[in-house]
Amino acid sequence: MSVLPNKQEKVTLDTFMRGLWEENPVFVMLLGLCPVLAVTNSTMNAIAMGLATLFVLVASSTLVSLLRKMIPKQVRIATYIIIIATFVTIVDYVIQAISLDLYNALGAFIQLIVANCVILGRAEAYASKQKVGVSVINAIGMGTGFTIALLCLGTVRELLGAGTILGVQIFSSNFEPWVVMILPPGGFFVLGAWLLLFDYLKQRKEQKLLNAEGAVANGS
Amino acid sequence: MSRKQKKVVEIRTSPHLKKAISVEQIMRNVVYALLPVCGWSVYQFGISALVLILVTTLTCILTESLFCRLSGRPNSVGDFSVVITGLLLALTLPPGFPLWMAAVAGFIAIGLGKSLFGGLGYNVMNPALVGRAFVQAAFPVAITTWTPGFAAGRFYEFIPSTLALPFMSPVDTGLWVKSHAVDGFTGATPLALQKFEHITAGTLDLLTGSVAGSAGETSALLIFVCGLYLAFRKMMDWRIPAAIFLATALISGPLHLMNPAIYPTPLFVILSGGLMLGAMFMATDMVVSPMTPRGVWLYGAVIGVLTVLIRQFGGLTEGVMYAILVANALSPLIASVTQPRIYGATSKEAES
Amino acid sequence: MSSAEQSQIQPQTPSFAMLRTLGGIAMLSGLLVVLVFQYTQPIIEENKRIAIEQAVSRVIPGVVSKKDFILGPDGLFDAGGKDLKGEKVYAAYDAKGELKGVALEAAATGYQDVIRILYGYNQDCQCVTGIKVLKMAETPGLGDKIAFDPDFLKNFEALDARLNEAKNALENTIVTVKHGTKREQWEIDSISGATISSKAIGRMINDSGQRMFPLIIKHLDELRAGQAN
Amino acid sequence: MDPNSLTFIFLNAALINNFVLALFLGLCPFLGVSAKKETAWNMGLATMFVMLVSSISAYGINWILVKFEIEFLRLICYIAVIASAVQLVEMTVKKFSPALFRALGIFLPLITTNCAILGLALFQTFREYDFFQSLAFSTGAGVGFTIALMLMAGLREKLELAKLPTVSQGAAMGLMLAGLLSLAFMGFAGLGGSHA
Amino acid sequence: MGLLNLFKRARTFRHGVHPMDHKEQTAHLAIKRLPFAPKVYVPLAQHIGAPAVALVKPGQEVVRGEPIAEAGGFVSVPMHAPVTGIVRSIDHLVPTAAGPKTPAIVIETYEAATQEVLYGLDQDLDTLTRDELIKAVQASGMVGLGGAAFPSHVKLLPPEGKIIETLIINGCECEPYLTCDHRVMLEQTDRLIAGIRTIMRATGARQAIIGVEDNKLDAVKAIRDKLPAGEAISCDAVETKYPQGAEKMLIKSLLNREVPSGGLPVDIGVAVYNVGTMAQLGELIPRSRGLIERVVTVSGPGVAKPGNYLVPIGTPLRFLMEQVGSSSEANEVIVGGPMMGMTVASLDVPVTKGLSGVVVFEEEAEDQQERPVYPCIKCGACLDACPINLNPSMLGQLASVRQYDVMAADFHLNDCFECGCCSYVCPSNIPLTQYFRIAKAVNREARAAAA
Ligand SMILES: Cc1cc2nc3c(=O)[nH]c(=O)nc-3n(C[C@H](O)[C@H](O)[C@H](O)COP(=O)(O)O)c2cc1C
Ligand SMILES: Cc1cc2nc3c(=O)[nH]c(=O)nc-3n(C[C@H](O)[C@H](O)[C@H](O)COP(=O)(O)O)c2cc1C
Ligand SMILES: Cc1cc2nc3c(=O)[nH]c(=O)nc-3n(C[C@H](O)[C@H](O)[C@H](O)COP(=O)(O)O)c2cc1C
Ligand SMILES: Cc1cc2nc3c(=O)[nH]c(=O)nc-3n(C[C@H](O)[C@H](O)[C@H](O)CO)c2cc1C
Ligand code: SF4
Ligand code: SF4
Ligand code: SF4
Ligand code: SF4
Ligand code: FES
Repeated sequence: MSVLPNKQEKVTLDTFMRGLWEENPVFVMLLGLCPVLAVTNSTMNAIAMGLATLFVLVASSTLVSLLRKMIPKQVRIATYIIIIATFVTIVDYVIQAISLDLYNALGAFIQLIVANCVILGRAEAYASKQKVGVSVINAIGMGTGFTIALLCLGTVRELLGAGTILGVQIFSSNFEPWVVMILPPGGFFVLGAWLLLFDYLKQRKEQKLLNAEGAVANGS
Repeated sequence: MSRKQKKVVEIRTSPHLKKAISVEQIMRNVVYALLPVCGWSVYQFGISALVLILVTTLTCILTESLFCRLSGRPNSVGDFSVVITGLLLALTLPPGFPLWMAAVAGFIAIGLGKSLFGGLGYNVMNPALVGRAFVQAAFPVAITTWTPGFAAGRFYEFIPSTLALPFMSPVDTGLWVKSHAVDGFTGATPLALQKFEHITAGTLDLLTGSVAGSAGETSALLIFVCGLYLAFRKMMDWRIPAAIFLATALISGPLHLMNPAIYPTPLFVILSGGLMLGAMFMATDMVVSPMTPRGVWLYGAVIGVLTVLIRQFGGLTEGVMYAILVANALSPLIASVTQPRIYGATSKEAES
Repeated sequence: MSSAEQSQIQPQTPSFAMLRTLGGIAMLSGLLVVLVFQYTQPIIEENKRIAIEQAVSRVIPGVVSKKDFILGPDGLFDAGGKDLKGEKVYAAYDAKGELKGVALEAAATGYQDVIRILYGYNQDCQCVTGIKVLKMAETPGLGDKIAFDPDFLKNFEALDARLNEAKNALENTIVTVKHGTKREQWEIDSISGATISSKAIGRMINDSGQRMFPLIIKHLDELRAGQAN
Repeated sequence: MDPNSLTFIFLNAALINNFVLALFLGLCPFLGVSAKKETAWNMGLATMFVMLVSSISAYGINWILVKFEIEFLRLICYIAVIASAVQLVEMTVKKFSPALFRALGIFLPLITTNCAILGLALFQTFREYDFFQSLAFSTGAGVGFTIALMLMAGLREKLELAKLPTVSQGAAMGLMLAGLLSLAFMGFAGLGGSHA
Repeated sequence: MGLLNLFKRARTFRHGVHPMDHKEQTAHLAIKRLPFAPKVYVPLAQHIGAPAVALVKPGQEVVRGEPIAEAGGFVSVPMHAPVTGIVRSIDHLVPTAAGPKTPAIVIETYEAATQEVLYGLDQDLDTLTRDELIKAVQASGMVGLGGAAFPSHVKLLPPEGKIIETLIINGCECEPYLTCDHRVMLEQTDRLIAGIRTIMRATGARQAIIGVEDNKLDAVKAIRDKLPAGEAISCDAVETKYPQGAEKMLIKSLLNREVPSGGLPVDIGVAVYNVGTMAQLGELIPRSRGLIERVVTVSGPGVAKPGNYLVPIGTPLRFLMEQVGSSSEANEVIVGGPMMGMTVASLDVPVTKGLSGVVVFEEEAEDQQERPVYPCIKCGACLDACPINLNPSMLGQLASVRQYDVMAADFHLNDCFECGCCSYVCPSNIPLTQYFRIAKAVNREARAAAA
C-alpha cells in the first residue's frame, strides 16, 4: 500500500482520480476481493454492490472525518467499525426495501461490506487525518474505482456467461453461453485475466520507454 | 562447431555417459501408444472423431507456438508433449463435441494449463484435463451429449453437433440419434445407467468399447494394452495405475458386497468410464504427480478413492477427471510428506 | 496492532473521553439504525408478503387470499404462535373464500446444493398443481431449468398424489423417470442432462407429500374453514 | 444424506461449498498468506480456531438478539463481539500457552475482521443452524479453508522453482491457481446428496 | 526381508544404474608393462591431504624406487622415483586432475634404465608391531588406488573409541570400461591375500570380505581357490550395478548396514580398501618398497590398442596415448571411469597414484551425444537411481534458482557423493551432478567466509 500523506492535503483532481486507477482498490491494491468475485456474476449485482460500497465508503468517511478530532486513539478502530457497521446495516435494509430479488442475489455480501478492508483502510489511513471535503472526494474516487472494477468483471462474466448485459440479450439467441464464467472458477479466471492484461500492457509500456531511452542514448 | 575445428580434447563433466532415452523420445512413444486408441475411436465414431482429434491437436500446437512467441521462448512444439495433450484431450471429449468448443478446450489446456506457468515441466495440473474441466464447466450440456458408435455412414457423415458454428449452440442430436441408432441407444453412458437405473453393462462390452462414452474412453482393453507398452518401456510409472486400480477395488469391493443392487462390482468400476484412460495415460503425467516412491502410491490411492467417492456419492456420474485434478493439486503436499529416508539417516535426523 | 504501539507513545487519554466518544457513537449508530429500520420495515414486510403471495398464486392457480398455518402430527395451528411443532403451510382461497389448495415447502439436495421449493396441493383432485423454486444453486443452463423449463413444469400441473385406502400414505410413490419415459400420472419426466436436479424435485415432493398430504386431508375441514382449532 | 445432518453440513462447508473456492470468502488471507506451507498451516490453524470462537459467540448473541427482538443490531453486535471474543481468547492463549500463541499470534489480528469469519457467523444465522450444526459448520469451514490454503501453498512453493513468464509472476498467478483449484473442486458438487 | 533374500539374485543395495559396461575390450588382456617415458612428472600432491615435501635437488641422480619426497604431515605420504634418471626440476608446474597447476618433480629417464626395482629391504612382517606396520604403510607412499587417493595408513588408525572389526576389500570395479582391478585379482591373487593379511593385522580386524561384482565370477573363483578353508577372509559376489564399488553401497550390499549420514565407515567398525591397494601393499611392504607404478586400463573407442598397462607414476598422458595408438580425432579423454572421471584439458597431465583408467571417446557415441537440455519433467527417474535416496530433481530445481543453502539444509545436499547416477538417467539431460558440485563448492566458500 502506498504511504499515505499525514499532512493535510489540498483538493485536487488527483484526490479523486487516484482511486480510479493508480490506487484502484481491486486491480492495484488487491483489496476487498471477496465481494468483487462473489457478486459479479451479473452486471446488475455488480452495480448494486458497487453503489452500496460507495455509499458506505462516503458516509463513513464523512463521519470519521467530522469526528476525527474527538476520537481518542485507543478506541479508534472500534469506533470506525461501529460507524461502518451502522451504515452497512442501513444499506442492507434499504436494498431489502428496494428489491428483495436483488437482496437475495447479493446474499450475505452486503453485510460483508463491513469486513471489506477498503473501507476500514480508508477510514484509518485517510479520513481520520483529512478534512471532510478532501476525504469525501477521495472516498468517492475510491468507491468509483471499486465500482468500475466490479463492472469490469460483471459485464465480462455476464456477457460470456449468459450472452446478456443487464439482462438484455446482446448476442444472437443461438449464442452458446459459457456457463463457467458465472460459476466460481470463472470469477477467478476473469479477474486473473484482467490482471494479466494490465501487467502485459504495463510491461509493453516500460519496454517502449526503455527502447526510447536506448534510442536516445544511441543517438547521442 | 564443425568437427575439424574441434580441439583435441573437450572438457565435459562427469558422468560422461547418458542413458539413451530423452524427453522427446518418451513423449514420442506416448504418442505412438495413443495412436491405436485414436484409431479405434475413429473406427468407432467415424469422421467426427477424426476431425475432433485433429482440431484439438492442432489448436494445442498453435497455442503453444503462440505463447512461446509471446514470451520469447524458443518454440517447444518439437518435444511432442503438446501433441499428447491434444490427443488425450480429444479422447476425453464426446465424439460429437462441437469443434469450436474443442478448440476452446485446446486453447485453455495449453494457455491456462501450461504456458502460463512456463511450459513443459512447470505446469501444476494436467493440461489436457484443465482444458476438459474448463469446457465441462462452460458447456455442461454439450459435454454430456453422447452419441452411438458404429452408426451407418459414420465415415463420411458428421454427427450434426460436430459442425456447430463458432460460439453458437449445437443442434440437438436427438433426431440424428433416432435415425442412426443401433436399437435401444439411450444416450446414457454405462456409468449413468448404473448410477441412475442400476443397470450394469456387460464386461465384454466394456472391454471392447461397444458402449457410449467419450471418443477414447471406451475400449478399456485396448487402452490397457497400450499403457502396458509404455510401462514396459519404462516410460510410464506403472505404480500409479496399479495404485489407482488397487484403491478403487478396495473401496468399491466392500460397497458392492454391502449392497450389490446399488453399488457395482470393482471390475465394472475399473473398466467403465474414463478410469482406464485416466489411470494409464493421464494420472501418469509425471510433471504433475509426486516423484517420491511412497508418494506415488499415495497419489494413486487418492485418485482411486476420490473417483469412487465422486461416482457413488457425488452429483456427477464420472469422477476420474476431478479426482486427478485434485490429486495434482495435492501432489506437492504428498511429495513433501513422503520424502524418502536417505541412506544412512540416523533416527535423530529423521525426527528433525 | 498499531493502536497498541501508539498508545505507548501517546499520553493516556482520560477514560472518560473514551467512554464519551464510544458511547456517543454507539448512540448515534443506534439511532440511525433504528430510524432506518422503522422506515424500511413496512416496505420490506410488504415486499416479502408480495413475494410469498406471488409464489403461492404461481403454484395454486386462481387464488385470491391465503392464510398461514403450522401443520404437524400434533395438529393444525395458526401461524404466529410460539414453539409449535410442524411445517408452515399456506391455505389458499379463491374470491368466494373456498379452499383452492394448500402450498407447502419442500427441500432436498440437488446437484450442487440444497434446492428449496414451494408447491401447491389440491385436496380435491388430490394432486400437485404447481411448483416454484425458492432457492437453488444449480448449474445455470442445466440444473436451473427446473425453475422455468415449460416442459418440466408441465409435470406439476396435475401430478397425481392420491392417498391410499388407509389415508396414511400416497397410493403411488412420486418418482422422477428418465427423459421421455413418463407413462403414469405420478411420474415426473426429467430434464435431459439434468437428471440429478429433476430427481431432487421428485424426491422432495414425494417425501413431503408422504408426510403432509395425509395430515392435510385429516385437517381438511379446519383448512376449509380457515380456522385452526 | 440428510441436508441437516452434522456430517453433511461439515462436508458441505469443507469441500462442496468451500469457503474460499466456491463462496469467495477469506480471499485476502488466502492470497496473502499462502506463499509458504509452514505459514499457511499456521494460518489455517489460527483461522479454524477463530472460526470456532466466533461461531460460538455468534450463536450466543443471536439467541439474545432474537429474545429481545432487536435483530436489526445483529451486524453491529456480531462484529463487536467477535472482535472482543477473539481478543479475549488471544489473551488467554498468550497466558496459558505462549508456544501456541507464537504460532498463531501474528495471524489473529489479521483474521478478526476478515469476511470469512463474519460470513461464517452470518451464514449460520441465515441457515438457522442449531448449536451443534453451527459447530459442524464452523469446523467444516475452517477445515475447508485450511485445505484450500495448503493446496495453494504447495502449488505456489512448486512454482517458486518454475521459470514463470514475466506477466504471470504477480497476483494474476495466484488468481489463476485459485481458479484451477476451484475448477477441480467442482468435482465435489453434490457429494453426499442421495442421487439414486 | 529374510524371505525376499531368497529371490534376490545377488547381494546388492537399492537403486543405482546399469550402464553398458564395455569391459569386453580389455577384460581378457593380461597386464602389460609400458616403456618409460623420456621424462616423468611426479606431482607432490597426488593424494588427499598435505602435499609431500621434495627431498631431492635439480641435477641429482635418482634410482628407481628411491624416495624423492617425504610425507608433509600425518595425512600425507612420501613419493618414490618411478624411473632411474636425473632430476631436472622440483617445482615444475603441471596440470593434474586435482588442479590446473601442481608442483611436480621432473625426472629425465636414463635411456637404458631397467624396469627392475633396485631399491628396498626385505623385512619380516611378523616381527613388526601395529604401529610399525602403520608406519611401513605410510613409508610405502600408498594411497587408495580405487580413485580417491586417500592415504591408506590414515584409515588404519581409527579415531579414539572406535575399532575396525571388518575389512572390506573392494573388487567391484563398477565403472564401465575399467578392468584393471579385474586383472589384478586374476593375476596378483597371492599378493592380494598377503596384503589383506597384513592389513588385518595392522587394524586388528576379525574378518575381511572381498566384494566382487558378479560379472567377474572368474576373479571370485580365482580368489576362493587361493583362500584356505577356515580363514577369516572370504570373497562374495555382489550384483553388477553402478556404483556398487562406492564404499557405502558395498557395505550395504555385503553387511546390510549403513554408514551414518555424514559419518565414515569406521563409525560402524568397517574399513574399505581397493583390491589394487591390497595387492600393491602385499608386494611392497615385505620389501619396504614404495609405490612407483600402477595398473591403468586404457580403453574406449578412441584407442587402437586398448589394454591394462603397468604404468610408472608420472608418465605423461601424451606418451601413454602414443603408446596405445590413440587416434588424433579423439575429442574426449577421461581419466578415471566415464561415470566419475573427469576430462583432461591437456595431455600434459601425468599418471598419478589414484588414476585407474583412461577412456578415450572418439566419436559421439549414441549414449553420450549432446542433447538439448529440457526443464525437469519430474519423471522421478533420478530418485529411482540415486543410491543415497536423495531427491536430485528437487535439488536440481533448487540449484537452478541458486537456493544452495536450502539444498543443504532441507534436501541433504552434503550426502550426495557425486556418483552421477542421476545425471545418467535424466531424460531432460540436466547436468544434475555438476549442479551439486557447484552448490557444494559455493556452500563451502560461504561457510569459509562466515568462519
Ligand atoms: C459443470 C457441470 C454442471 C452440472 N450441473 C448439473 C445440474 O445443475 N443439475 C443436474 O441435474 N446435473 C448437472 N450436471 C450433471 C450431469 O449433467 C449429469 O451427467 C446429468 O445430470 C445426468 O443426466 P442425463 O442422464 O439426463 O444426462 C452437471 C455436470 C457438470 C459437469
Ligand atoms: C577428510 C577425510 C577424512 C577421512 N578420515 C578417515 C578416517 O578417519 N578413517 C577412515 O577410515 N577413513 C577416512 N577417510 C576415508 C574415507 O572413508 C574414504 O575411504 C575416502 O574418502 C575415499 O572414499 P571414496 O573413494 O569412496 O570417495 C577420510 C576421508 C576424507 C576425505
Ligand atoms: C560412486 C563411487 C564408485 C566407486 N566405485 C569403486 C569401485 O568400483 N571400486 C573401488 O575399489 N572403489 C570404488 N570407489 C571408491 C570407494 O568408495 C572407496 O573409496 C575405496 O574402495 C576405498 O579403497 P582405497 O582407499 O583403497 O581406494 C567408488 C567411489 C564412489 C564415490
Ligand atoms: C506417461 C505420460 C502421460 C502423459 N499424460 C498427459 C496428460 O494426461 N495430459 C497432458 O496434457 N499431457 C500428458 N503428457 C505429456 C506431458 O507430460 C504434459 O504435456 C506436461 O504436463 C506438460 O508440461 C504425458 C506424458 C507422459 C510421458
Ligand atoms: S486486513 Fe483483512 S481484509 Fe484486509 S487484506 Fe488483510 S485479511 Fe484481507
Ligand atoms: S574408480 Fe571407478 S572403476 Fe575404479 S573403483 Fe571407483 S568406481 Fe570402480
Ligand atoms: S550424484 Fe548425488 S544426487 Fe546424484 S545420484 Fe549420485 S548421490 Fe544421488
Ligand atoms: S531425471 Fe531429470 S527430468 Fe527426471 S525428475 Fe530427475 S531431474 Fe527431473
Ligand atoms: S474481502 Fe474477503 S477476505 Fe478480504
